[in-house]
This record gives sequence, structure tokens and C-alpha cells, in this order.
Amino acid sequence: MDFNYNEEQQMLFDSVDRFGQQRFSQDKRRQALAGDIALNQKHWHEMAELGWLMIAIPEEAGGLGGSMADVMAITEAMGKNLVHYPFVATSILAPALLCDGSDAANVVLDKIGSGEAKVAAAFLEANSGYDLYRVGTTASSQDGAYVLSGEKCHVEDGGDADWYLVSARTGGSDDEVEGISLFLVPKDAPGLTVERFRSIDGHRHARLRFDQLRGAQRIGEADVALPVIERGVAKGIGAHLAEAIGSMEEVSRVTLEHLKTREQFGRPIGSFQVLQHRIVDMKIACEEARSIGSFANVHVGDENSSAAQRIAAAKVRVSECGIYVGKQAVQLHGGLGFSDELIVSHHFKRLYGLSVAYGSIDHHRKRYAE
Amino acid sequence: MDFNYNEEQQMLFDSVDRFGQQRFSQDKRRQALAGDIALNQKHWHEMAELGWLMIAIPEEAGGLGGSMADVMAITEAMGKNLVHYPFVATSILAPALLCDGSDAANVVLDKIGSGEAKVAAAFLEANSGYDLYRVGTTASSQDGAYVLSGEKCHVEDGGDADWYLVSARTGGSDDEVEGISLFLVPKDAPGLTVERFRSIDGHRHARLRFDQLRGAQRIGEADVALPVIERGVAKGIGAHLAEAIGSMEEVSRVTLEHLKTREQFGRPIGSFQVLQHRIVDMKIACEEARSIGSFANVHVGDENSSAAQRIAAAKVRVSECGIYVGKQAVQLHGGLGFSDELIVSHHFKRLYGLSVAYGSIDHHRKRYAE
Amino acid sequence: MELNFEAADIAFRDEVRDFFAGSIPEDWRTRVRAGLRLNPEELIHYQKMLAERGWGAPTWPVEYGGTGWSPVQQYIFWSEAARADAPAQFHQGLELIGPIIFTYGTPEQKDKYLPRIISADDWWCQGYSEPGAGSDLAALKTTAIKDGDHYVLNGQKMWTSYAHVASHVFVLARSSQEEKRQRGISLLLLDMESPGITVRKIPTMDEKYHTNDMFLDNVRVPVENLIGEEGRGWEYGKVLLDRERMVTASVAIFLKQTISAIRSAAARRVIGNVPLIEQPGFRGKLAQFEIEVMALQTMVLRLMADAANGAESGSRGSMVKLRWSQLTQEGTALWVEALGPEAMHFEAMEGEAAGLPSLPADMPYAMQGALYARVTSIYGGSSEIQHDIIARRAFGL
Amino acid sequence: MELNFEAADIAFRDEVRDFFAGSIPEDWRTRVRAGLRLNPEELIHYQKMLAERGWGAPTWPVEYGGTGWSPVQQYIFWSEAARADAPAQFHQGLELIGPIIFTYGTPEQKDKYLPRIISADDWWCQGYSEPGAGSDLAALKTTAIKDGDHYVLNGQKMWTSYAHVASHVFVLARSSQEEKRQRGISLLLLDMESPGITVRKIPTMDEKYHTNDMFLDNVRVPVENLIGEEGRGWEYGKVLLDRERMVTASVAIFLKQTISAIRSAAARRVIGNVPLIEQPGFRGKLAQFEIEVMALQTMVLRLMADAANGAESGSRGSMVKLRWSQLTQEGTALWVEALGPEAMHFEAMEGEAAGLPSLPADMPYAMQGALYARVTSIYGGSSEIQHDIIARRAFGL
Repeated sequence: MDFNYNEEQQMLFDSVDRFGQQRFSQDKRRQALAGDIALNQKHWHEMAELGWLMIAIPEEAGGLGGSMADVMAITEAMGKNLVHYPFVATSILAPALLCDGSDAANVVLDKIGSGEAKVAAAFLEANSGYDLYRVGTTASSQDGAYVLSGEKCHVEDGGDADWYLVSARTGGSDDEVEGISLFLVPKDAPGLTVERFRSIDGHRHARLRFDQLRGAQRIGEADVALPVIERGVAKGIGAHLAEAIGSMEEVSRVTLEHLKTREQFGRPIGSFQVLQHRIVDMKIACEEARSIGSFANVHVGDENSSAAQRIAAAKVRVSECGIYVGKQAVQLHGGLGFSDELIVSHHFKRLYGLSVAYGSIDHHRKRYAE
Repeated sequence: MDFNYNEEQQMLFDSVDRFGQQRFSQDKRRQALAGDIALNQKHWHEMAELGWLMIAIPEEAGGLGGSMADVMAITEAMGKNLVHYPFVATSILAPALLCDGSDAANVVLDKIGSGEAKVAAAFLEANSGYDLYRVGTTASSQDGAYVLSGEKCHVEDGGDADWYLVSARTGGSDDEVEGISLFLVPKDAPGLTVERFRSIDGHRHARLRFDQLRGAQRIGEADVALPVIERGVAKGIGAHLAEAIGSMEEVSRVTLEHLKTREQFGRPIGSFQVLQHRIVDMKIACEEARSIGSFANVHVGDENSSAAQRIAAAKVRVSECGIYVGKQAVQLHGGLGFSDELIVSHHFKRLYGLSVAYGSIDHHRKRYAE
Repeated sequence: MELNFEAADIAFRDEVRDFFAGSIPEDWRTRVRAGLRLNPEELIHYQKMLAERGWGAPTWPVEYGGTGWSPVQQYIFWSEAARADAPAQFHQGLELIGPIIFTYGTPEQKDKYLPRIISADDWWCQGYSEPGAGSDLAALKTTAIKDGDHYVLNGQKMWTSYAHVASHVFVLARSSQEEKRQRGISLLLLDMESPGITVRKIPTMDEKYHTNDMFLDNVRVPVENLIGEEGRGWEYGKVLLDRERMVTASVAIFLKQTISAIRSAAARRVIGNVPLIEQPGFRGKLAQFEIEVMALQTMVLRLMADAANGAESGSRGSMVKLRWSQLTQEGTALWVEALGPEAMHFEAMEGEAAGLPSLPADMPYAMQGALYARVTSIYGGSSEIQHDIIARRAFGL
Repeated sequence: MELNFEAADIAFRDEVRDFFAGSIPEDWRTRVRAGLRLNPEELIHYQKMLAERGWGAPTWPVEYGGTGWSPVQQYIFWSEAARADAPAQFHQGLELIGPIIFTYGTPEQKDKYLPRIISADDWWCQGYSEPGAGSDLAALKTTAIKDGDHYVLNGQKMWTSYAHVASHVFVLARSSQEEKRQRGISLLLLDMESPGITVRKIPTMDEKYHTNDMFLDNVRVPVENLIGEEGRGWEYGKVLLDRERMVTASVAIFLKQTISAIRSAAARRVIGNVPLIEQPGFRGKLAQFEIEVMALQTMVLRLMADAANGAESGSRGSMVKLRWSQLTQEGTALWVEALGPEAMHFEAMEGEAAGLPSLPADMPYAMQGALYARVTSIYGGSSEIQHDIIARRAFGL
């Protein structure tokens, strides 16, 4: 048993870490965040060239077929360096959904791997909470084609997607687990309206409306997509856990550095016992997060309820620990922590964003208890 | 507007405080706690002679007709000195219930005021939670008399009661608010089984079973006792709030003293910043408790929902603050805090007991939200 | 113990309530509930509205244009303002420099500055903190060297909030080097138009423009702008300690607005067929928040009642500040949670697409409020410093 | 990263599970779940049972009669013990003095003492703390003056847990006065039968007899009972720091027992018609507790896995201790809550009245466990001291 990355995973981590340090140093990060499209596109292609975008694509679909531990090595380093691109949505979640071996799916997987396309999953609706089975969007069959109607209120990382993977109802009533199918919709499909939003953490989300949209491509079998969706989202969460771990450890490191160097009242503020205890609690939070996050990732996506429970538990605890660490990092930096110029507040905001991506703390605690 | 006791209330507080200091100093307290019946009886009669036991009995029933502020002055001083007698059950709650002006009620009120009898309220059942309207015990009318059947699982301060005030159903079904009546039952009534328990805080509770008990005396009108019961319990809670405030302020004072005198590593432990902040948080908890506790007591027992909401809110917050203060007092005393020899752990246990008397934190939070 | 309002207080309450009825524009109300400051123009407008009614300075004595209200009346006024979703008045002129001027200022200073604070013709900001002097203010390095009938100021101030809109700034600067660091610091009033003042925005994590670096480069300040005696500026701040309770008390009362905001968001958001506000988990959290707010507000009420009875507030002002910052952080976070995933939609990237229902008006203010709330436990003495102060003052530790 | 158990580990788990199946009496299980120590006779019985199976010392090397298990095997063993509601082994002999003896002891000391620890023929207690030396152990005053081939000990020890049942005690005492307070302290092994030892109960708030004052009045201890060198006793404690993770790790694993206890109480208690365990509020709290326990146990697992791979535990032993004490406090309190108002029925005053259903078996153990839990954040280095230690060791602060 070993919680540490093996040699290859460590190399993967190091290479992403280098990438992040070179391209997301404080000044460059602000440029990238400002929405410099060419720059973002350049970064994305570099990531494709390094093979990261195909890490989770199965070998039989032309990918690298990496394990969740491989994925963690990448996303942890991304979290450490606050790489704010839609890697998890596109390269972890989407491949987990596009698993039916169809030509349509394989075309998209190819483009994901090569960096030519970004994909986001559109599951949440105004009245769904974070429950994936609450689907009101309908896909009715007309003249041999599906017609989609409805709205998705929040599409995580959907702001720059070229395709959307959409859950829609082909049968059953609004809150039934059966009758849900998965559809692939290009961003420029007639009948699709996309509204795009920038989030506080640099990620870009979307709302969608389907107005009698024709020609959506079904992925997988009709009516039984929910388990695939849930396991896919679990993998997305698993990847996010490592991202959160990377972010909280880094911001703790930065905070410790600050405690050792910042002086007030003629001595380093790290000599104050209250601040010492606070950084200790931050460190413990990091340890908890790393332990439960790694543990839950082992069997993520397995078809059994204990795997689902573990990922829900880890999501709760890692989110809580992340929020705690982010808040305390800001607090211990004082006014500087509140400024946008230090990386500290950026970590806090990303940890905040991660804590709600693919379901809030309360949602997952409830799932755990079910 | 004035949150402070007026002159008379301050005198009342001082006299109870003196009583407590003289009779419940550390060594004497242990004797009293050990269940020295003669001693306890002597104390109780002294309390009667000083008029405290009739403070809440209306003047028209021969009592002093004191306000809730008067009651608070007494119970705060009792909390400060950990007087562990069933004052609130007997002299605050029971008089609020025995308000129908009947001869039967007035006889008991007389005996309460003179210290000849103790009374406790038997409301909770195995499946009732802390909800007063969940009454399964039945009182059926047979040959012009009531026959009681059922069980009460926890009777606060019922261990030494001479009478029990019992809620029983004369109509309606188990969880209906209508159909509840109030009965007076002497402890030696045939058909009554009493099981007595000592609690961790020196209070003595009971469980009751009514086995076709005949001749219970109904107090007040049939079927509509619930509002009377709820307002009575609210007054009991109001009195307990002040007791908790007295206890938590005293144990905070003792803890501050300890921080200033106990030395470790060659200096008073109160020079450690972490302990300084802790005692500050204890002090803030005391301030919160005193403020909301006093505020909620102003209109306690009024027939409107905001009065009920305020007492529920105060019960939640004072309990939380009390538990926090009690725990931290133990913690800051280290091993000594865990010993039974210091008064600190006694305060903690009483604050624990108070936090669940007449309803737990969760129960009252829910009531508040309703 | 007497906790009911007197008849006169109730009449006063009705008068205030009438005044506020319908007076606050809807788009102010949403942002106010988020705990966000309105824009300067809006705050100026609000202040002028109050000044016109004679209520421009609720905590000042009548002789300086204040209302002369008792603490209980102040409490009622703020409660009613909160109830109407009116904003808190901008406090740096009214509560920070105003009281120092009317306590230590010359008659000329009083005449010149006080009326213009009330009328909002002047906007004051505070030049205290410096890059190396945050919590440890006595470490400040900005110098004020006397040169004839002027002081010449040099140095860098930081966290000078609203310097970019202010007409005046009050500055602590070192007018001599003395052993005891607090000695030798003077308090000076500056016109922001003075040559040599440069203001540079500090971007903050809530993406709103609050605060600045302020560079003082040979800024000449007439000696008549010195408050009190040279070298004793540190002491003049003390008058604020006793008044601190007023500032914190008033903002704490405004937490009721956050409660309405959460309630309204949670009533709108339906999961399955059940509004969030009816779901036990969320209900419990909201109830807990409301209860803690009630506890804080009764602390404030008790503080005001004691003040009215002439009692010292002790460290209770600091305690209120501490608890208020915790609760404003928790409240805004709960609001974000009530709004669900869309609370993350901070800014539309390409405007509203035609035909899509627009976002509720409280996005993105909830998120901005939650981010802004993080600084409330840092500014005006961080929570850690507040604890230190209480330990020392209340317990002699 | 490889987080699956290997086949050999799974076989080992099955072996352990078989061993425990049905071996723990029901009345032990209830108290164990409350986090209460069993009575000494019961613990001795349990230790003998393990010793018979060859599993008496799970963390010791084979050469001293230990199992020689890998950390992962130890984790599995404790997990299975917890699952079976078996108690934790009494640790003062096995984990505190045993390792010191086998690391620093003479061959004679090893032969004499180690086997009897495993077989539970000896029961060791610890004589470290003193009235003025709690967190600050180096302030201890008990003296050990050499007199021929004996040391003569005088002083007062405090918090000597189980001194009233122990056959032996290991004592830190000052054998010379030196500048540096830690120097001049020696570690000595005492027979509790030695003349001059008096033990007095310290009553504790959970009303159970755990701990004592121990008075040493001219107690003569043969020089061969000195561990290592005179004056270096302070250093020998250090071996325990690295082993600390074993003690804390094992107890943390036992939190699963508290979960079962809460679940069972909450399933039994019905409010209205709904079992408490199905009510959203309680469910949420229990889920949160379970999740935090899972987080702690994965920390332990990672610690053990790292140890198996030869990595240093750093300060993670202290972190586990900290979180474990918090969780055992929260868990026992949640259990009390699940039991409802009757959890307060600590002791029947006049016995069980005939015909009344008796109280569930877990009262009053839940309350006793909740009270006892308060000391877990005090003993073995209080939570405050643990924080200090981590800050120093892990961060150099």
C-alpha cells in the first residue's frame, strides 16, 4: 500500500508543475485571466502536445488510458499553480461519458485528445439542485430524430465548450432515475442559446436553452444514462479533489512563508502562538484532504455504492478543508490577503469554486447519508 | 431601557448568592450532593423562609407575584453557586401550570410556597422527543373519575417530587395539539410507579408509569391544556437561562483566576496568547448569553408567537454558549479541570444538564424555525 | 430590569419608519442586502437626504449639527434603516474624523469642516496604514517636517479606502523621532487636491474599487491643519475607542438585511418540488444564523442601554466587531449557498443573450458580498488583534 | 500510488476476523463502544487471550515476543478489533515502558519485565506528572538520591492512572540538580509493593476510578532498576515520540465503535413515528461525524503505509491525536444526544422498580463516555501543547 505517486506519476506531476510555474507566475496569470484568447489557446495546445488532454481517454479510443492516480498527479499540479482551464470538464468528465464506442463519440474523443475541441456537461436545471436524476429537459423523438427542449442553468466550464453533453428525458417523469438519455450537441446547433459567464476563479461557465433543437446525437443507450452520468461526475470530482489538495497545500506553504518573513511589533508574526496554531490547523486540514482524497479516488467510478459513498465523503471533507485553508490564508495575510495582487486570494477563490463544482458540501453530505 | 437588575432584584440576587456561598462551598457542596436528606431538607426550608419558593406564585394565590426579572435574579445566583435543588421545577414551572384558581391547585401552591411540597412536570414520553404535543398517555373518564394509563420517560427534577403534573390525552390522537389535559397526581397514588435517577449534575429525575391510575385531579379545562403547558415550560426555560448565565460567568471567573495564578514553563499560563484568546471567547459567550437570555425573558409566557420564538432562540444560544464555556473551562484547567475536586467540572456538568432540560438545542432550533 | 421601549421611543420609531417608507430605490436595496457599499454618488445622495431631514449625524451632539439622540434612539434609527434596506452611512467622516475635530479641533476647524461632513460636501478618507505598519500602526514611517507655516509630508500610505473619491484625507505622520514609538506622531488634515498626492488603486479580490496606495511626495500642509498639539496625534485616536461601539453597533443591526436576502433567495430556489427554505437542513442553518444575529443584536441593545445609563462599554465594542465580522461572513456565504450553482456566474461574458431570462438581481452581489466579507475580520483591527485587546483591557492579561 | 490491500493482507484480515468472531462478551462491547476502558480484570483477561494467540504485542519486534507485524497489518488488526467491539489494549506497559525497556534496558531488565507485560502478569503505570509539573514536565521535583546500591525517592506524583491496580510504576525523578532542567532526571522502575508508596484516588468528573496521587516517602529502589544512564531519563522518552503514532493510530481506528453506538441508539429512538436516524437534521450530523472519522482513518492508513515504506511520520502522530480527541468528544456527545433526555439518568437512586422496562444497556455509559472524552484533549500532551509541538517540529516556528 502506498499513498505516494510512483515514479511516472511524479514525473507527470513535475512536468505539469513546471508548465504552471512558467506560464502562470503572478504577472502572466493576470494576463491569462484577463481573457487573452490567443494565449489561452496556445497554452491549451501545449497541454495537448504533452499528452495530458488524452490521459483519461481509453487506449482503445486512441488515448493513454491513465489511472485516476495519473489524473491526480496532473490536477494536483494544476491546483498548485492555479491553471484555470477546463481540463477536468473536457479531459476527465467528457471522456468518461463518451464511452459507448460510437463513431460520434470517438470523433469527439479524438478532438479532445488533440486539443481541437472542448466539451462540457450540461446536467443541472433550475429546479434540480445538484441532483443528476432531476431532469426536466426533454428529448422527444420526431421523424426519427431527437428534439430537445428545456434549459440547463449551470454548465460547469461550459463557457468555451465546442460541444455539450446534455442529459435529457426520453422517458419517465421529472424525478425518475430511469428514462434519462445523454446527448451530444455542438455549440452552434440551431435552437441552442448559450449564455456565458465568468466566475470568480477564472473559470467560464454557461447557461443553455434548447428551443426545439433538432439533430442531437444520442450517446449510449436510451433511458439508462444516469449511472454513466453519475460515475462520470464522480471521476470529475475525483480529479477536482486533487486540484483542491494542490491548491490548499500551496497556499498553506505561501502562508507559512509569510508568517516567517512578515514582521509586526518588531518580530516575525509567526512567533505569535495564535498564528502558529492556525497554520497547524491549516496543515492538518491539508493532511486530511490528501488522505481522504487519495483514498476515495482508488475506486472512483466503480459500480458499487461504497465507491459512491467514499467519493461523496471525500468531496465533503476536502471542500470543507479547502474553504477553511483558503479563508485562513487570506486572514493570516491581513489586508494583503484581500488584495488581488497576491496569489493568496486567487487560491481562496478557486477553493471556493471547487467546493461547489459538481455539487455543494450539503448535497454530497446528503448523498453520503443516503 | 435597562438590562440591569433594579435595587430590589440586586438585593434578591445578593441574598441568594450569600446563601449559596455559605451552604455550597466546595466541601459542603459534596456533602449536599451525596444525598444527605436532612441537610437538603433544611436548605429547602431556609429557602422557603426567605420567601424564594413563592416568588412566582401570584399574589391572589398567596405568593409574591414576582416578575421574570425577579426570578432571574434568584436563579442566576443559584447558577453561580450551583444550588442543585429542584427550584425551577417546583417554584417556577409548577406555579405557572397551577393557574386555574381551583382549590386543588391552591392547596398545592400553598405547600410549594411554604416548602412543604415539591412538584415536577411529567410531559415527555418515549416517542415524544421533546415535543409537548406528542402525548400518548391517556386519561379516560370512568364513573365520573379519570383513569390514567401510560408512561412518562423523563421527568425533569421528578426524583424528589411529592406531586406530578401530568399531561394526558382526553381526546384527539397521539400528535394532535387539541385533546390534551393536565392532571395532578400525588407521588403515592395507587397505580403510579416511580423510578428515580440521579443525574450528573446532582439533579434527580424520574420515570413514571401509570397503571390504570384512578382519581387524578384535572387542572384547568379539559382538552386545551397545551398552551398552558407550553407557556409554563417557557417560564421554566427562562429561569434556567439565568441559571446558566450565572454558572458560566462564575466558571469563567474561576478560569481567569487560574490563568493568572497557575504557572507552567516559568510563567503564568495566562501569558500564552492562545489561552488569552480562549478566555476572550468564553467572555464573549457569556455576554451573548446574558444579552439574549435577558431579552427573551421580558415577554416569556406571553401568548404570541414572537415571545415563543425568542425563548426558543435564547435557549439555543445560551445552551451553546454554556456548553462552550463549560468545556473550555475544563480544558484550560487541564487535568485539574477533569477532577471532581474542583468546582469547574461541576459547572460543566450543570451546563450540560441545563442544555437539555426542557428541550435540546436541536429541538429548540427547530421550534424557532417553525 | 426594564426591556420595553417607552412610549416616546415608540413614537420616534414610527416617525423614522414613516421617513424611510418608500424612500430607498430598489436597486440600492439589493446591493445593501449583500453587505456591499453603494457607489459614492449614491451614498452622497443618501447622506444629503438625511441631512435635509436634520438626521445627518445621528451620533453627534446638537451643537455640532448632530441629532443629539440617545443611544436607544440611535438603535431604533438604525433598526428602521436596516428594515427599509437603507445603507449604513459612510463612516469615515461621520465617525472617524468628525468626532476628533469636534473634540480636539480649533473653532476654525470645527466651522470649516463639520457642516460639510454632514452635508456630504466633503468626503473624508483615512491615511493611517502603511506597507510596514498594518496591525502595528506605531511602526509608521511617513514624515511631517515643519517648514515655516507648513508641514512637508513624505511617505506611502496603504489601504486608504475611497481615496479616489475623497476630497480630504486625515493622516498620521511622524513629526519627530522619539524613543517611544507612539510619541512624535501628529494628526494632519489634507486636501486631496494638494500637489504631491498620488493615488493608485489596489485591486481587491471582490473586484470592486475600494482602496488605494497613497503616495505623499513633498506634500505641503498648512500648520493650521494640525489637529491639537504636534506629536500627540496618537492619543487623539483614543476618542474613537469609546465611539467604536457606535460604528460596530450600527453595522451589526444591518445584519437583518442579510437575513432577508437569504430568505428571499431560498424561497425562490426550488429543488424537486420543495423550496430550499422548507428543507430541514437549510432551515436549520438559516435558523442558527438568525439566532446568532439575534444574540448579537441583543448585545448591541444592551450596550446601547448601558451607554444611555452612563455605564462604560468596556471591551464590548470589540466583541461586537468580532462577532459581527464572523456573522457577516457566514451570512453572505449562506446567501451564496441559497442561490445555488449560478451564484458563481459573476459576470456575463457576452452580455445577455436574447430571450434568456436574466439572472436574479442579487447575482453577482451575493458573491461579491461574500468575498468582501473576508476583509471585515481584517480591517479596523483584525480579529486576532481584537482578541489581544480584549484580553488586555478586560482581563489585564 | 497503490491503495488496495495485497492478497496476503486480505488473508491476514480474514484470519484476524475469524479470531475475533464471537470472542468479545456483549457487556464488554457496550462499554467499549462508549469509549470507556474496561475494568482491569477484563483488560487482563483480554490481554491474556491475545497473548495466548501470540498476538499480545502487535507493535513489538519478534525477538521480544512481539508479532513483528507491518504497519499495514497492525492497521488491519486494529480495524478488525474495532469491528468486533474489542477493546484497545491497555497501553502503558505495551507502548510506554515496554519499548523503552527493549531499547535501553539491560538484558536482565528485558528478561525480567518484557514477557510479563505481554502475559499481563505485570501491570505498569506511569509516574511522570506532578502537581506543579503537568504540561511543563521538566519542572518535576521528585528526588532520587543515591544511597549505596539504592536510590531513595521522595516526592508526589499526580495523575498516575491505574496506580491502584498496577504492580509496577516507572518514575521520572531528579537524581541531581543541573542548570538545564531536563538534565539530571533519571528513569526508574518501581515495584508498587515497595514500602513508602501511598496511592490516593483522585475523583474525576466521570465518576470512574482511573487515576491517583502517588506519594513517595523514602522509597528505596535498587540501582539495577535504573534505565540506561543516571541523569538521562529525559532522553529515553524520545523513543516514544516515534512510536506515538502507533498508540494514536490504534485508538483512532476504534472510533468506528462510536459510530455503531450512535447508529443503534438513533435507530431505536422514535420521535413521532420517525426514527431519529431518519430525520434529516440528525442524519446530517451523523453523516458529518462519519465523514470526519473516515478522513481521520485515512490519515492513519496513510501514516501506516508511509511507515511501512520507511518514511518519517513527522508530526502526523500529534495531528492524529488532536483530531481523534476532537472526534471522540463529538461522537460521544452525539451519542448522548441520540439517546435523548434519559441519557441524563446516570444512576438509579432506588434500584429498578419492579415491572418497569429497564433502561437500554448503553445508559449511562454514553454519558460517562462523553464526560471521560473531555480528558482526551488534556492527557498525553493537551491539544494546545500538541499544536505548539507541531508548529515547532513541522514548521520551525
